[in-house]
This record gives sequence, structure tokens and C-alpha cells, in this order.
Amino acid sequence: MELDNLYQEIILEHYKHPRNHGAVTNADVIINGKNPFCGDEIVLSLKVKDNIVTEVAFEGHGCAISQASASVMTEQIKGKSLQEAKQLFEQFTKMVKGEGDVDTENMDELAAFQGVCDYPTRVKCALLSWNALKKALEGNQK
Amino acid sequence: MELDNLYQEIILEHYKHPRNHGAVTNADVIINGKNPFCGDEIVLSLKVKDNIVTEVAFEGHGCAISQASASVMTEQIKGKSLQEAKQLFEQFTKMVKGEGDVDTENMDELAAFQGVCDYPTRVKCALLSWNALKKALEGNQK
Amino acid sequence: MSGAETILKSKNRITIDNVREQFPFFQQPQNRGLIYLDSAATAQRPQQVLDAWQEFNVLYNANSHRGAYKIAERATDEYERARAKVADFIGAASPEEIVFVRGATEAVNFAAYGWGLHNLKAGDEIIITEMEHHSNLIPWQMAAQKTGAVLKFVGFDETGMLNMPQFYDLLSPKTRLITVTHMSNVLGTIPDLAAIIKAAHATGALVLVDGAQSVPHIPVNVVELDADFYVFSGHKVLGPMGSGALYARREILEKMEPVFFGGSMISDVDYTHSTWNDIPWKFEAGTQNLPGAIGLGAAIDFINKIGIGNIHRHDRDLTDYALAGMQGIKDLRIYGPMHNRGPVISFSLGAIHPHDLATFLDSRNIAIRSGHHCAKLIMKRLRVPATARASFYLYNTKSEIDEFIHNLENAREYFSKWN
Amino acid sequence: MSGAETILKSKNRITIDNVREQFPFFQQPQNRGLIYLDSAATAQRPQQVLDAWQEFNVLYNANSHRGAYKIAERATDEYERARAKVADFIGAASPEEIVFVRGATEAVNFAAYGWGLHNLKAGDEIIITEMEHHSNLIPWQMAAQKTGAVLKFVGFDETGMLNMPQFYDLLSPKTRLITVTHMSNVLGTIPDLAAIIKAAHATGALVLVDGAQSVPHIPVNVVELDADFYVFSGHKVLGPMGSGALYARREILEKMEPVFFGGSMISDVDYTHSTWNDIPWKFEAGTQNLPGAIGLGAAIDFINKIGIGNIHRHDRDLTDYALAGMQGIKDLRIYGPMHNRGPVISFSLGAIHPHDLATFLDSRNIAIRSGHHCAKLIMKRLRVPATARASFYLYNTKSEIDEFIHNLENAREYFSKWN
Ligand SMILES: Cc1ncc(COP(=O)(O)O)c(C=O)c1O
Ligand SMILES: Cc1ncc(COP(=O)(O)O)c(C=O)c1O
Repeated sequence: MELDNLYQEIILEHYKHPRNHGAVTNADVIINGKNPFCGDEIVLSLKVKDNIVTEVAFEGHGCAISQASASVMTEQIKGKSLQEAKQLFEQFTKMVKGEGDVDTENMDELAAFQGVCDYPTRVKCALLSWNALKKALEGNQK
Repeated sequence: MELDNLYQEIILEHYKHPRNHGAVTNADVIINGKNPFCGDEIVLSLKVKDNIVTEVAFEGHGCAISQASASVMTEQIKGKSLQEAKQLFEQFTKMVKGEGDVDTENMDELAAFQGVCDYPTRVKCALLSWNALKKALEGNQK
Repeated sequence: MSGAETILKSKNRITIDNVREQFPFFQQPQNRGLIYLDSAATAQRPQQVLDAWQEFNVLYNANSHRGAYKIAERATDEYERARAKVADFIGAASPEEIVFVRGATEAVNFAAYGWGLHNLKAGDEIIITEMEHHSNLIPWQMAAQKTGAVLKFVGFDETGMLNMPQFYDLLSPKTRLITVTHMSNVLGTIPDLAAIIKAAHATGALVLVDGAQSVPHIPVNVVELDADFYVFSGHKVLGPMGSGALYARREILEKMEPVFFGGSMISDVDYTHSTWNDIPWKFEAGTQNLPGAIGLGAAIDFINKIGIGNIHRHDRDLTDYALAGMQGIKDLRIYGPMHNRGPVISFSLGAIHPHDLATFLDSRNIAIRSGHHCAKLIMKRLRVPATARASFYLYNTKSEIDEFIHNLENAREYFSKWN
Repeated sequence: MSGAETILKSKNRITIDNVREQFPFFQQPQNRGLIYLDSAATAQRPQQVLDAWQEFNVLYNANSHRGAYKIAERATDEYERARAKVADFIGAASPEEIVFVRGATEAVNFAAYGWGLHNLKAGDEIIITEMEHHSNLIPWQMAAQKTGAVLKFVGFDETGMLNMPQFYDLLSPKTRLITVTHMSNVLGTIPDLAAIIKAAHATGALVLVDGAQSVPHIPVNVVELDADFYVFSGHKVLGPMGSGALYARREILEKMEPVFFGGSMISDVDYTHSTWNDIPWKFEAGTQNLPGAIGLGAAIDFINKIGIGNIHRHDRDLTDYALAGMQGIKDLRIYGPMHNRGPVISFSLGAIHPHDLATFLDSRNIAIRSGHHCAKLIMKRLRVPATARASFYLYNTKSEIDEFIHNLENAREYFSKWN
């Protein structure tokens, strides 16, 4: 059944058991991500040291896609440089928007979101946490 | 030429030589008539005694139809009772709007405006002074 | 089944198929099989409405009230005729009491700016309910902030019924306005407006009724209702997007300040001051959406042909049918009353997030809405971030509801592997 | 003659006939022979625009930004794509700087409420011209009255040229805003915006440009122009009625207050306070006129296909041709400059009242406008209660202008018996 392309095992697994759920203590950056049209919300907190994301966590509420995406994201960017995180943001965004071929080799579990591009209504769910991350990387913190 | 049905001799005559043009001194009622959409304006002043319109005059600016209509109107209502004036208002309105047959027998020169009903854009011109009169009759003076 | 459903119970038995045929949306190959259950967000439009729009544009497109030629006169006439149709449809005493607007949101804003800012003062109170759409809440927050007036909230219980004792408690000589929905777009609740308006008027308060959800589904008569303001959107009542109406009683409109300023709303203009045209035009600054208003008039013609009473019955029957079916689904929770309610049903299904549920149904070609439905106060009170919502209108059928319910069962099963 | 007129002078030579064919309005039997010279009031619409509107309604009508299903997503996408088209068309730096509105009037009001009321204070000055349309005058009267700011008027001479020395005189550190038309809807004047904006910015004032008449006819680039606000109406640029845009620089929009409140413009909502969505959505409360905006996008596609530069040349040629012909008519007086001006010509003919003249031409199937054209300050300065006005657009032809001029002669003769 095609819907399984969207709701992949990995996604369900992360939805049920979100990783890095909560808030980083003494975070360097706390960013609020929000989709005002549907009401989904995420709060992302990060610790950055020497240009490396050393700690990251998320809280909030939303659908399986947005929650799983946040969970996978935190796992994938932890330990990465800000530069690498930005690169992943770009790759991931391109992939879920279906904008051309994306090399998913270095993307690990992020590749599980490939099916999202066939569900345009859900692209913004998959991107909720990533857009918050982007704001964080741009130093747009509050 | 059909346009002549609108611009009848009588109308041209009144446009060129408006009767009762100016203002009644010590008027009982002064009413401002205005078509805000096109800018035509008329000021009607009346003296009423024992329920009879004893004096009436108009000032303002506008097209041939509105000016001639005001001029003819003043002639026709002078000396008439308020009741008769109201009746004329109703007959005249019905006629220029083309709402059913109107007996033009007692209408004298007012009948010259019969052609207006074929020119819906000009109905409001013909009615400008009459609508002011109606307001005056309703005691809506200012 | 569907072919046999009769929407018009009286003599000439218009069937649901007859009705659907007149909606080109459902006739497109791309939309075949689509079960559209989101009419509370926006309704589909009958051919007659599309034709009216088209006819304006190809035959007599001109600016109204300004032209000195035939098609401009026709444009003006048809626009004003549409106003008269709206007045008739909601039982207004005269067409001049109808201001054309973009929709219910703009209408409430006009009332909040044009009446609110000029009539409210510090300490005055506005009674509002916790079930209002943002469009009938935030304009009053603005008016309250600017004038020092205070908002007082009437809550609702678990079945979605307004807390009437609380309303009577809140009502006081300080109350200047009660602003209340005629039908909740989340809960389907139809508040007891007769009681509210009677009590309000007894204390000298005015009442604004948000008819965005009611006008499409129930016969409305603003004079019988004794509403002071009444607002609705054209696009929810089969008319074009960008159309709608603000009704207010003549005395109120006459005293109300214009909100937007510009062409066509003036009487005279000088360098620093201007004066206003008569009602309703003083509220209609600049070029209006003429074919929008004329299309709304055509929508009303269409509804009148079928009969709003018949539509009301049809929608109510569908709602009862859907409620009955949905109650049979395990873990399905319905928000709102089970009787005497509008054809809009908010619900949740187990722990499935409404967006996921909507995506599942979308993959089955069933369009429902999920989210906060522009009613965050309701979400707060229900303690949920979002709900799923299905809503019905005259073109929906019982077999569509069967499909919907069947697929709710499927969704439950599909997502059950998540537990 | 008309068949040979080339609108596109470059390679693929689109003729005026090719263009006219695409406007169903001119193809209707009822409108055959109608010479429409009132495009400054509202333009006719090409098939492509009507199709876009229709397609929205029959294929993917749904409310934007709210749906959880495919057609709602498409509605949202197409709406936002239309925004990007508008941004491109007027050279805005990004689509978020475009707020969809009903038309130029609403756009100016948004600026007056959202920026004016929050940025003007007693003693501040707004420089405005005597040739503004009411829609770019009365909102500023309102803002001035509410804030204590003062309006300063720049006049114009007998040829309709702005009094630039007076402008420079008026400009001072007190000036907070200059609000000026890009093309007068009465005189056709195209003020020297480059000079005005440069001087304004040198003193720290902002500039709002009313592009209602310019956007249809001349290439506009708001960034090159360095305008702070720019407004226009969709219906004058081949788009549907009920569409239009407010452009403002990002920093301005971000700081500007929303004007209307309701659904879709919020970030969060609580009982007494709410917070706003990002630009541009914070200005778009409630259901928008989606097919209006999408139709405007289609109009822009149509114009881009022909080329706004080509349209500009065509309109200018027609205007020069008409001015030359009209100057040959005895007792005809033209208001406004004779060169470098827009395709809108106001005039009077002897003592004939403009309404009578318009009726005469209407009886010859020629549609012109008569009246104050929502510019009473111009009428005051010209010392006339009204003028007649003819305006041209891409579908008009020289032979239509020949007809028009011929009938002006006829009118002179017809009414001459009145003397
Ligand atoms: C109850 C209610 N009020 C107001 C509105 C606002 O209507 P619109 O978005 O058409 O302005 C809606 C619909 O969204 C509604 O359901
Ligand atoms: C110069 C100018 N500004 C503003 C407007 C107002 O535009 P709209 O009526 O479309 O809001 C017009 C047109 O009427 C105009 O010509």
C-alpha cells in the first residue's frame, strides 16, 4: 500500500519512541518552530561548542511526520559541525520537496522521509524542525 | 435620430433658460440634492404656506437633463399643494424609470422627460431635483 | 442509494443527483470519486454561480456607479440587485442595510473598527464565547485593547453547549456588546440566540451574530432574530470567494464610521476633510468585487430554487446519519452536541494525530480538515492541539458518509500497528 | 487599418487583432462594435484570466493554508505562485513583500492604518499632491486627523505638471511620508518619481506610490524606483475585480501592524492577546479571494507574453494619435500634459456637459467616462465640476480612435443647436 511509502517503519519507530525529547539544560540556542496554519509546534534547544552541535533536544506536539522528523534530525545533527548541519538541511529540504535527485548516501535514517515528496500537504510537517534548526544556525535565536 | 427622444426641445429650452434659478429668500426649506458618484449637485429652496408651495428655486450644476428637470419641476410644483407635489413626484419617478404606463395628461412639460426611461444612465440625473424635493416634503430639511 | 436520496421533499422531488450535476467541480474527471467533506472551510459552487461571474466579465464588465454608458449601468444594476437578494435572503428590512465585504472576517472587522472603536470605552464589557472563530475574537481583542473595554468569556461544557447560566451572570449594565456565533465551526453547536438576544436587549446591549456557518445551512431572518449585526461569507454559501456581507440595523449603520476610505464612498471631498455617501456605500471604498457580489446573488437564487428549508433537512439528516455511524467506531471521540447541531463534526480517533488521519483519508480520496480550525480557544478548552473535522453540504450523500465511516475503520486498523 | 497595427514590434509580430481575439468581451455579439475607452476605470480581461478563475473553481476549489488534502495544497500553491508572479512583475525583492488586497484603495488604507497610525505623530507632515485619486487622499486625511499629522499639498500647473519647486519647498525634516501617484487617472501626468524619491530619502521620509494607473501601462520596478510602498489594483491590469497588491519593503512590512484580524493571520491566540504570523500572511485575515489572486497571476503571464514594453509603446502611440486628432476639434480642451503621459485623456468640449457628451457617445456605442473621476481636488483646481475622459489599453485601435474623434465632431454639431 502506497501510504507505507510515507509512513515508513523508521518514522513510526521514532514517532513512538522519540529520541532527544525534552530540553537541553543551559542551551545556547532555543528556537520555536511553528506552523501557524495547522498549529504544530516544536521547541528546539541546542548546545554548540567549537562550531559543533554537542547537544540537541526537542519538545512540542504535532503529527507523526513532524515528530519523527524532529527525532531523526536531532540524532543526525548531534556531533556534526554547523556547516555539516546546514548541508543536511539543504539536502533534506531538497529531498522532501522533490526538487531534483538527492544523493541519500550520507543521510542515514533521514532517507526514510523520501516518500514525503509525494505528499505535498506533509512537506511542511517534515520541515518544521529543520526550519527551526535553520533559524538557529542563522543565529536567529530568541 | 433617437437621441432626440432624450434631448427634446423643451428640455434644451429649459437647460438654456432655466426658470426659477437662484434661491428663495427666507426659504422654509433648503435641501441639498447630490449624486456623489457623478458629482452633480442641486440646492432647492422652498416657501410653503398653508400647505401650498408658494415659492421655489434651485441652484447647482449638472448636465442638461438634471438642470432642465429641476427647472421644469420648479415651474410645475409652484402653486401646488404638498400633496399634489408628492403625486407628481411619484408619477414622474415612475415615468422616467419606465415602471409601467403613466398617465401624462396632468404632467404638462414634465412629459418631455418620457424619453429618459430608455437611457438608464440618465435616470438619476432626471431625478436629482425630484429626490431633493421628496426629502423636503418629508420634512427632512437642514 | 445516493440516486434515491431526495433533497426536496415537496412536490417536484429534486434528487441529490440532480443537485450534484449542477456542480461542475464534481463532474471533472480529476475529481471523480472525490468525497469532499470540507464545506465548512469553503463550499463548492454551482454552474449558475460560475456563469454569473463569467457573464459579468464577458458581457458587461465595467466599473459600477461611475459609468456614463450602458454596460456600466448594467454592472451597477446587477450589483445592487445582488444586494437586494442578500437582504431578502437573511430577512433584512432593506438592501441599504447590507454592506458587501470580502467575507465574514472583514465584516467583523468593520463592526469592530466602525462601531467598536467609536462606541466602546474603558470599563465597558463585551461578552464573547470560548467557541468563537478567530475572526470573531481577535477583532474584539483589538477593539478592547484600543478602548479599554474588557472581554468576558462564556464557556461551554463537554457536550459543546454554551454555559448559559454563566452568560446571564456576566450580563450587566456594563455590557455593550455580545458577539456570538450562530453555529460553531468546530463543535457544530447552535447557541440559543433567541434567549441571548432577548436578555442582551433587555440590558441595552447590542448583539453581533457570526453567521459564517449558519447562513449556508439554516433559514435566517435577522429581523425575527432581532440581531443588531449579522455577518457571513459568500464562499461558504455557494458564492464566489471574495464575497460576503455585513448586515446591521439602519440606525447602527448610519451612525457607524466608515472603515476604509477612497473612491465612491464620499459625499464631498476637500483638502483636509471629507464627508460620506449614504449607507451602504459609505462602507464600500474603491472598486468592489462586483462579479463576486453578483455571483453571491446567483448562489442565493440557486438556494432559493431548492429551498433553504430542504437544504437544512438534508444536512441535518446527513449529520444524524454520520453521528450514528461514527459512534460505532472504537476510540472515536466526537466533540460537540449530538442533537440540534450543524453539519460539522469534529472528532479524534484514538491517538492518531488528526493530520495523519487526514492524510490517510486523503489517500482514499476523502477530503477532511485537521488542525485548530481557527479556534484555538476551543482547542485549549478541549485540551487538544488539533481535531479532525468533517462537514457536509447539500451535494453530499449518505453513501459518501458510508465510505467515510468505512475508511475511519480502515484508518484505525492501519494506525493500530503503531501501538 | 486595425488589422495591420502591430503591438509587438519585435520578431513575432503579434497584431492587435491577435490580441483582441483573446478578449471574450469583444467577441460577444452584444458587444460587437462597442468602442471601450474606459480601461482606466476597469480593464477587460483575456480568456486566460477567466480560465484561471474557472479552473480554480471547477478543479481545485478549497481553502488555502488550511487543508490536509491534495486540492487544498494545490489551491495554496497556486495562490503563493501568483504572489511570486506579482513580485516579479513589479520587481520586488521577494514574494513576502507582496500582500494581496482587494485593490489599490484597500492597499492605501492598509498603509494608512498599519503604518500611518503607528508612525505619525502631531506635527509630522505628509506631502501629497492635488492630483491624487480619493483613494490615495482620504486615508491620509483620516491618518492625519487621528495622529495630528499635517497634509501638505503639491499643486500642478495648467499643463498638469506637478509644481516641483513647491515640492522641494515643502520637503523638510518634518516630512514623514510623500504619497504620490505614478500616473494621474485624470490628467495622465507621470510625476518625476525618481527626483521625488531621491529627495524624500535624503530627508529620511518614506514614499508611497499609487501605481493603480501605471502598472497596466509602464514597466515598473519598485527596487529601481526605490519606492517604500507601492500599490495597485488587479482589475485595471487585466486581472479579476477583487484582486490587487500592497508592496512594501520587508523591514517596513515586518514592523507594520496588521489591520484586519482573524483566521490565518495569527501565530498564537490567547483570551485577550494574540500574536501574528509572518509577513505577508499577517495582513491577510480570513479567507482570501484565491481565484482573484490566481487570476491576477494569469493576467501577468498574459502581459509578460506580449511584453509590457510593447504594451507601453502601443498605448503611447494611441495616446499621441488621439491627442493629435482631438487637438483638431474646435472648442475641445484637453486637461493635462501633451507629452510623456499616460493613455488617459480628460477633456471638455465647448459648453457641453460631460454627462451629455458621454450619453451622445454611448448612443454611438462608444464608452467613455464623465464625472469627477474620484479626484475632486483636481476638479476644484481646474474649476470644473466634471470632465469627460477617454482611456486606452492594449486592445484599442487607431480606427477606434478615428471613430471616437469623428463622433466628437458629431457631438459638437449635435449640441451646437443648443447655442
Ligand atoms: C464561524 C466562522 N466565523 C468566521 C469565519 C471567517 O470566514 P472567512 O474566512 O470567510 O472570512 C469562519 C470561516 O472560516 C467561520 O467558520
Ligand atoms: C490613480 C488611482 N488610484 C487609486 C485607484 C483606486 O483603485 P480601486 O478602485 O481599484 O481600489 C484608482 C482607480 O480607481 C486610480 O485611478
